[in-house]
Amino acid sequence: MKLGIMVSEGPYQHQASDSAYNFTKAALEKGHEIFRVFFYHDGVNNATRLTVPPQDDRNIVNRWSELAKQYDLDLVVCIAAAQRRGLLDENEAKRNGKDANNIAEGFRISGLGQLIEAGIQSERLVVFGD
Amino acid sequence: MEEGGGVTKKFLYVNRKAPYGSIYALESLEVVLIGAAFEQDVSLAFIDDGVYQLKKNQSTDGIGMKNFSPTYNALGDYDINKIYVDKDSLEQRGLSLDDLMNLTYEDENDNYAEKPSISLVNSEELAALMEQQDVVLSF
Amino acid sequence: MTLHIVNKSPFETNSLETCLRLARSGHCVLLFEDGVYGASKGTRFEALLTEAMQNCKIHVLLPDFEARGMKADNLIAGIETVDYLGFVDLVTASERVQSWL
Amino acid sequence: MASIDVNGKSVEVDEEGYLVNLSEWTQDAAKILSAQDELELTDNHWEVINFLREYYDEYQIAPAVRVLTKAIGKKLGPEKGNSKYLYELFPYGPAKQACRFAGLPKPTGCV
Repeated sequence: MKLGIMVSEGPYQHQASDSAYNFTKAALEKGHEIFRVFFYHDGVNNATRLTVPPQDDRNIVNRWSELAKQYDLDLVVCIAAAQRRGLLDENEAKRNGKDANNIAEGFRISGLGQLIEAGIQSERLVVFGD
Repeated sequence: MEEGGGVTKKFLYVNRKAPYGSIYALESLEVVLIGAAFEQDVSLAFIDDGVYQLKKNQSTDGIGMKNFSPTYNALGDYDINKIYVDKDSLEQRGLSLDDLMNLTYEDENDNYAEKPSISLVNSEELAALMEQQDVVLSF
Repeated sequence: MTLHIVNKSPFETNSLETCLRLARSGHCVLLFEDGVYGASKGTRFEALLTEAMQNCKIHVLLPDFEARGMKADNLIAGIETVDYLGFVDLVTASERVQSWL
Repeated sequence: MASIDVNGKSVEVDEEGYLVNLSEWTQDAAKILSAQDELELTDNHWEVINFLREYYDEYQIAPAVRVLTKAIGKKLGPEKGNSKYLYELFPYGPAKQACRFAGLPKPTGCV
């Protein structure tokens, strides 16, 4: 079955992104298709490559990147939410005159329309948040 | 704008959080406005503290935040006119319909008559409404 | 059938109460994250859960329950446990998923 | 940060030419911004700019293009309520260019 996921909370602060990750991984292991994982609200912080968690803790950002690589996942970060919270890719950094970008491998920044499209295209949409 | 490849689904946006205390209410409204371009069958539900989003007379001068409550009045322009408010939640909070903003839309099929967008619904009606949906987005 | 997922402790918010008020007969409820506290025996919500189980099936995400120091025998009788694979099955078996944030 | 000179007053604009402080908007600022795009503002342009400013004032958002088109049509007549007319006035698009002249927030590029 084709599933869509929305993640509305940042990593570490709230369990939502862990739950979303564990759910996504289980769904993929069962052979389901993940149409898209959409990161919104503070969820956009799952995509910053600048996180440095202690070595004895999980690396939530890398974990998403690796899952994306392994399963060719579409990890989409909402542009409007990302701009508010200082999460930029190269294009957005340039467009907004910022001197750095911080998006991790496997994520892409795009519009909110991608969430609506995920709702339309997926057979089920599951929201993880606070 | 034609989006979504001709498929029309029933989308319900469930709002259960108060405004200002967290950004969920504001960013939910942003999804609704962008989503309107996809010409889906959209309904909004306001439950629990979500009903506070529609409270009239919001004034944010003292907290230095943007007052986004006027934007709910624009929903009619975006063809979003199915706004359901949970009666129980409203009453538990000592509020009635008169305490909420008067959201309206112009009915194109009725000579652009101005009509109210908000409907008060009881638990049974709200549960029935939820059961008709294809996609439920929670905020 | 709708799958309702509740991730809040009933002591923290009224998500579980509103969920059970609006869930219809035949629906499924999954308690996960802090929501699992609602599934344990002896709380002031036990009667609410027991009553809800007459119409709805209630599940708890066992990894979240165990992470919080509880075991299956702390569960209110009738609540079923699932792991993440079971969570996925609940989602695919339903027509829609409603998240009670 | 770049700026434009409006009657001797320096007004900050961002990389894409949007005002940094919306409260600094004046009609003269709009004229200077449009001159940078080699566009001279006619009464027809001002109708749209004023409409956008009123819409923003009332609803705290810039209207989506189709909402703008419909509303302009209703207010100024059907011959103006179409995207062809609006794009002729604002070749870079009513959402981006007209909002910039009108001193509205920069669209996030959301859809």
